[in-house]
Amino acid sequence: MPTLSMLLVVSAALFCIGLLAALSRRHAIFILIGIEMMLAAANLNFIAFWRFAPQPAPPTGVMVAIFAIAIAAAEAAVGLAMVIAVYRHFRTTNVDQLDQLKG
Amino acid sequence: MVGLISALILIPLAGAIALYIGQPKNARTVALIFNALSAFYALLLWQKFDATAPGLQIAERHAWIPSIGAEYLVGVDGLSLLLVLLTSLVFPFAFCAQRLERGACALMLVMQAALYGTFTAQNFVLWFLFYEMSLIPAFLLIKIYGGENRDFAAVKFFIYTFFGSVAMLLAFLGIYFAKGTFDFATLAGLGKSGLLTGNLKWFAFAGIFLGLAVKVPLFPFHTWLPDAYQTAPTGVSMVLTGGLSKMGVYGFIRLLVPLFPNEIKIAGPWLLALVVCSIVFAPLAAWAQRDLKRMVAYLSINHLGYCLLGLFAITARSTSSLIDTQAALSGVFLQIFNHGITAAALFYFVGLLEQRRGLRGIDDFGGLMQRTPLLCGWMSVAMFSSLGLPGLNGFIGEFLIFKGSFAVAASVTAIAVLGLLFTAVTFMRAMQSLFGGPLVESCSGFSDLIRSEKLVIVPVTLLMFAIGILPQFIFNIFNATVTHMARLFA
Amino acid sequence: MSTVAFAGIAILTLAAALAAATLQKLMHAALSFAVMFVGISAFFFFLGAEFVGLVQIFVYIGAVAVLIVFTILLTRHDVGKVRGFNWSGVFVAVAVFGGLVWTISKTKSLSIVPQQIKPVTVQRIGELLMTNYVWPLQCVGVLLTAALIGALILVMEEKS
Amino acid sequence: MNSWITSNVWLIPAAPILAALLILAFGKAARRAAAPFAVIGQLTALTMSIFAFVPTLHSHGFRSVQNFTWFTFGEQTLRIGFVLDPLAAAMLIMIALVGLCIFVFSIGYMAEDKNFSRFFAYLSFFSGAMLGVVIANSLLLLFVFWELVGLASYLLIGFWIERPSAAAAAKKAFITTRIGDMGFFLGILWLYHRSGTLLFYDGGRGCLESVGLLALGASATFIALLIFCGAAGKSGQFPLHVWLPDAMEGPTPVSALIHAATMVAAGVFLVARVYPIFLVGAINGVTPSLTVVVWIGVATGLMAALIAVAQFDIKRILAYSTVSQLGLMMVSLGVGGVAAGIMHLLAHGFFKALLFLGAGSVIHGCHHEQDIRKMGGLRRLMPVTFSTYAIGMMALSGVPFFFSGGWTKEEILHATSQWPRSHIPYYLMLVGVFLTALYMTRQIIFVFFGNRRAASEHVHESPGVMTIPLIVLAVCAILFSVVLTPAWPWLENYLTGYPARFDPHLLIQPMIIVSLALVGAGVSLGIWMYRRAAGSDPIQQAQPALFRFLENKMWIDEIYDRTVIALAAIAARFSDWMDRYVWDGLVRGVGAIGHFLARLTTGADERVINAGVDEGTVGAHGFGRLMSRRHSGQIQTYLGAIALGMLALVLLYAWLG
Repeated sequence: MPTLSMLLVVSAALFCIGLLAALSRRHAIFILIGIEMMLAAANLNFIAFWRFAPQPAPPTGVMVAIFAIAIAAAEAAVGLAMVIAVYRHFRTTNVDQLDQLKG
Repeated sequence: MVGLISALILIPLAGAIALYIGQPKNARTVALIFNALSAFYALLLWQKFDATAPGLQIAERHAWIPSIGAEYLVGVDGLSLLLVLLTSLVFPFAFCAQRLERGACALMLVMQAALYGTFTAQNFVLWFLFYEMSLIPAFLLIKIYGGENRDFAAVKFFIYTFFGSVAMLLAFLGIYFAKGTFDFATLAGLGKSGLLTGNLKWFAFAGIFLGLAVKVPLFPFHTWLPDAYQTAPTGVSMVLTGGLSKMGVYGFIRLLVPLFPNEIKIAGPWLLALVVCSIVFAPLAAWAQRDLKRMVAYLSINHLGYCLLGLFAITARSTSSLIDTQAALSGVFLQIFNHGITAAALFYFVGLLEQRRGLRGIDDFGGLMQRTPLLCGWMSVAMFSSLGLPGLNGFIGEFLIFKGSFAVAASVTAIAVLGLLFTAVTFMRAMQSLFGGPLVESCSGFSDLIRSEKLVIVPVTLLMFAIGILPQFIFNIFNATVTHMARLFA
Repeated sequence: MSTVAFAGIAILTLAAALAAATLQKLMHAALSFAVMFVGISAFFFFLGAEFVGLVQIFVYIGAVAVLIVFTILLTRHDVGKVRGFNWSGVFVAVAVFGGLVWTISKTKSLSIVPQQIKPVTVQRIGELLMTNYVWPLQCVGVLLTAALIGALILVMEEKS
Repeated sequence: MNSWITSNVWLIPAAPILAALLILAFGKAARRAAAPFAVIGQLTALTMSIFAFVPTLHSHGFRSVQNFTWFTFGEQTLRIGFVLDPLAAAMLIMIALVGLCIFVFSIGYMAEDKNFSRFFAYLSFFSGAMLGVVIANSLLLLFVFWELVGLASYLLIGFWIERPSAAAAAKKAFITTRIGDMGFFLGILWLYHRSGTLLFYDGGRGCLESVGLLALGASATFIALLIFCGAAGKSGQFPLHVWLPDAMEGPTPVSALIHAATMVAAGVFLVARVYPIFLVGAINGVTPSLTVVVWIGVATGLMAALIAVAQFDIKRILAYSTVSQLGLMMVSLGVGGVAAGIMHLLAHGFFKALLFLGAGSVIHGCHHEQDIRKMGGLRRLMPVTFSTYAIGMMALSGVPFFFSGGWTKEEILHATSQWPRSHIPYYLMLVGVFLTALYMTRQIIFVFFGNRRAASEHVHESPGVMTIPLIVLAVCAILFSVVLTPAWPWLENYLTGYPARFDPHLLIQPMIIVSLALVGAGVSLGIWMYRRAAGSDPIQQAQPALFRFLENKMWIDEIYDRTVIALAAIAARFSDWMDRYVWDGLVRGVGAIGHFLARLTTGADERVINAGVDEGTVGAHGFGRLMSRRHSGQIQTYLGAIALGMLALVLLYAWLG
C-alpha cells in the first residue's frame, strides 16, 4: 500500500505542473488549464487526508472536494468567457500584451 | 464619557478633521490651537498622575474584538507620561518652526494622535494600529511636502519601516498563537519563563527586534533615516526625530525587553556590538556630511544609540546590580526626553538658517557670529546640549546611562565614550565653519532672530537649562516606573 | 490499493498533466488535460471517494474540457500565433516542488497507511448536503448562478 | 560671617556667574555696565574668599563639607556637595585675586572692542566656573565645573571668532581637552562603580576616605591614570599640550593669562585633590600611577622649555614656559611633594599673570606687534612695564630669596631629589631650571634692551588701569615669598595641616646653592649670547637645523595632523562611504533581488541584466522606478511572486516545525 506521503508527493507534482503552466505559457487558456490542475491537486489532498485520517472520520474531505469542483467549474466558465471577451477586445490571447494593471 | 487619554488621542484627530472640512485660511494657527488643547490635556494627565505608584494609571478598558484578544486598553505609567509630554512639547515646537500648508498640518495632527496612541496603548493590536498609523502621515509628509529627492526618500522610508512592521506583526501573531493574548502586562508576566519554544522563539525575537531596530534606528538598519530627515520639511524632521524615533526605543523598553529577557541575555553581546557601531560610526559619518540636516540626522542616530546602550547593557547581563539598573533606566528615559527636545531644536535652527539662505550646506555659511550673534548663541546652546555639556540637559542622561552600562559592560562603554568625542568634533567643526571666519558675502543680508523666533526658542532653551541644573522634576515623573521596571528586569 | 496500480495511475496522471502544460498545440493540450482528469478520478475511486470521482469526470471531462475546446475554436485565429515559453516559470515551479517535497519528507507523521473504512454512500452525501452543509450549498448555488450570468454578459457582443 | 560663609561656600562661584548672566541678559545695552558688573561680581567673590579663608586658619586640618542631594533616580540618590579646606581656600584667593587684576586690566585693554560686554560676561563666567572647580566636593560636580571652564576657555579663545585662526584654535583647545576629559569621564564612572559614591568627603564614607579607598583595590591605578588624562588635557601635559600655545589666539593678554595662570592650574589642582587615589597601595610614596605622572611631567617640562628657547612670539614663549612650569608641578605631585606643587601653582599664578599682563602691555604699546625681533629698547619707554616684567621674569626663573618662584622651585627640586625610584627626573629638572632662566633672559633682552627696532617706534606706556594691576601682581609675587621660606614654611604647613614654627637657621639650604648656580648660569649665558643679538638669534645661526626643529615645536602638530587627525578624517569618510554604499547598498541589493526574481518570471532576460545594471548605477531614482517597475501589470508576475511567497511560508513552517 502506498503511504500518505507518496500521495502528497504526487499531488505536489501535479500542483507544480499546474503552476508551471500558469506561469510559463503565453496563452490565456493554458493559464486556466494550469489553475484547474492546481485545484485538482488540492482536491486530491483533501480526499487523501480524509482517507488516511484515523477512522471513523466524518467525510469532510469529500464534501469540501465536491464544493471545490463546483467552484472550479464556475471559475472555468467565467475564465473562458473572459478569454473570449478579451480576445474580441484586443484580438489576442497573449497575456504578455495584457498589462493594463501596470503601475 | 470619553476618558482623559482617549480625549488626548482624539483632539489632534478632531483638529485634522477640522482642517480638512473647515479649510481655514490660517491652518497653522488652528493646528496650534488644537495643540494647546492637547497640551492642556497632557498637563491635566500629569497633574492626575500619581508619581509614587508604579503601575498603569488612568487606564481605560473597553472590549474591542474579543475573539482575537484585542481590546481598547490605554493607560499611562511614568514612561508613557514622559513620552506624552514630550509629544505635546515637540509638536507645537514643530508647528512654530515652519509655516506648513493646510494638508501638511492635518497630516501632522494625525501623526500626533498616532503618537499619543502608541505611547498609551497597552494592547498589542491597538498599539500596532497606532504604530502603523503614524507611518502613513510621515510617508505622505515626506512624499508631498519634501524637498529634493523626496520620492526616493519617502518610498525608502516607507518600505523600510513597513518591512520592519511586517516582521514584527508576524512575530506577534506567532506569540498570539502560542499564548493567546495580546496584553502587554500579561505577556510581560509570561516573559520570564520563556514565551515560546524552539526556533519560533528566535523567529519572534528577530521579528520584533527588526521592526523596532528599523524604527529607532539602530545600525545597520538606519540608512533610511538620513535621506528621510534630509528631505523632509523642517517641522516634519523635528517631529520625526522628536517623536517617531522614540516609538522604537519605547517599543524596546515596553515589548522586547520584558517579553524576551532570556533571549536578550544570549543575544546581548551582538546587540551591544550593534549599538556601539551606532554610537561610533554615526557621529563619524556626521562629521563627513556637508549637509547640515544630514549631519544632525546622523547625530540623532548616535544619541538614540546611547538609549539602547543603557537598555541592552543592563538587560544583557544578569549581574547588574539594582543601582546600575536604575541608573541606566533613568538615564535612558531622560535621554529619550532630552534627545526629543535637543534634536528638534537643532533641526529648528538648521531650518532657520535654510530659511535665510535657501541652502543648508555647511560651506554655504561663514562668519555668522558677526551678523547674527543671537542666532549663533542660542544655536550653540542646542549644540552644546547635544554634545553633552554639563549644565545642559544632555549630560545627566548620558552620565546615568554610562554609569549603568559601565558597571556591566565596561569595555563596550569605554568604546562608546568615543562617540561623545566624535560628536564634539562634529559640532566643533560645524561651529567653526558656520560662526567663525570672515563673514561670507551671501550671508551678509541675514536678519538676526526675530521676536517670534525668540518666543519659540527661549522657552525650549530654558527647559534645557532647567533639566540640566535641577532635573528632579523630570525624574519625579518616572522614578516609580524605573523602580518597578528594575525589579522586573533584575 | 496496490502499489503497482498506484504507480501506474500516478505516472499516467503526471504524464498527461505535463503534456497538457507543455504541448505546443493547444488542442492536444486540451485532450491531455482530459486524460489527466481521468487519472485523478481513478485516484478518487481508489481512495474510496467514488462519488467525487464520478463528479470529477462529469464536470471536467464532460463540461470544462468541452468548454475549453469551444473556446479554442472561437479564438482560433490567434491559436497558432501565441508562442513562447517562459523558462523562469520552470524555476519557480521546481523550487516550489522541491520545497513541498522537502516539507513532506520532513514531516514524520505522514508515512502511514490507510485503515479500513465504510464507503461513503451517495445517500450519506445527500443527507449531509441538506443538513450540515446546507449553507455552503446555497452559497455555491448562488455562485454558480452568478457565474452563469457573468459569463453570459462577458461574452455578449460589445455595443458601439 | 565666617561660619556663615563656610556653610554657604557655593555663593563664591555664584557671584561671578550671576554677574555673567546679568551682563548677557542686558545684551548690548549693558556695554557701560558690563565692566562694573563683572568687577563687582569678582570683588564679591574675593571678599567672600577671604572670609572663607579666615576660619581655615583657626584649626589645622580644617575641613567643612556641605553635601546635598542633586537628584533622585529610581530609589537611588546622587549627592554632590561643596568643601572648604586649606587647599580650596588658598586656591580661591589666588583665583579671585588674579581674576580681579585681569578684569581691571581688561577694562583698559578691551576698551575699543565692539563686543566689550560679551567679553566681560565670558570672563565672569570663566571665573565662576573655576571657583566652582576648587570648592566641589564631588568628582561629578568637579567635572561639571571642569567642563564649564573648558567651555569658557573655548569661548574666550574664539572670542575673535571672525579670525579663522582663532576659530581653529578654539576648536583645537576644546577637542584636545575633551580627549583628556573622556578619559576623566571613564575614570569617574569607574570610581563611581567601585566606591559607590563620588563625594570626596562624606563623614568617612567618601571616595577619598578610608572606606572608599579600600573599595577601589587594584583598579585604583587605572582610575588614577584615567583621571590624570583629564588633568593632562587641561594642564597641557604632553601629549595633549598642543592646544595651549595655540590658545594665544584669544584677546591678547587676557585670554592668554587665563590659560596661563588659572585654568591650566585646574589639572594640577585635580591631581592634588584626588591625591589619595593616586596613593592607594603606595610603597614609600611610589605608585605606578604617580610614576606615570612624574615621567609625563618631566617630558612636558623639558620639551616645552626647549621649544621656548626657539620662539619669537612674545606670548608663545610665555605659553611654552607655562607648559614647562606645569610639567614641573606635575613632577612635584608625582614625587610626593603635593604641598610644594600647590605652592608653586599659587606662586606661578601670580607671576605668570604678571608676565602675561606685562606682555599684553607691551603688545598694546607696540600696536599689536608680537614678534620679539621687532621690539627692543623698551626699557626706557615703558618703565613700569619693564620693572614689573623683570620681577616676573626673576620669579619665573627662580631667583632665590626675594621672589616667590625661587622658594617654591627649590621645594620642588628638593622633593624630586628625594624620589626613591630614580634620580633622572631630578637632573632633567635641573636642566629645565637652567633653560627657563635662559629663555626668559633671552626674551627680556630682545624686548627691553638693545636698540629700538621697527615696532618700538611711537611706543608709549600703558594707562593706569593697565599698569596698576601689574604693580599689584608684582608686589604679590614678591610678598608671597614671605610665607614660602623654609625658615617659616607657613603655607606648606597650612596646606599639610601642621603648625608652622619660625626657624631662621633653615633659611639657607644646600639646595639653594644648586638653584642659585643654575639660575646664575642661565642668566649669564643668556646675557652673553643675546647681548649682541639684534633681530636674529645666535642659536639660529649656529645650529639652524636644531633651531628649526625647536621653532616648529618638534613638529608635534604636524605629526598629529598626519596621523591622528588624518586617521580620524579617514574613519569619518569611511563611515560615510560604508553608509552610502555598503549598508544602503545591502538594502538596495535586497530590493534588487526581489526585482530580479520578479523580472525572472517574466523571462525578459535582457531586461533583467539591463535592469540589474541600471539598479547599480541609477542610484537616487532607481528605487522609486524599481518599485513601479515591479508592478509590471502582468498577471503571471504576480502569480510567480505569490508562489514564491507561499514557498517561503511553507519552508518557514517546516523549519519552525
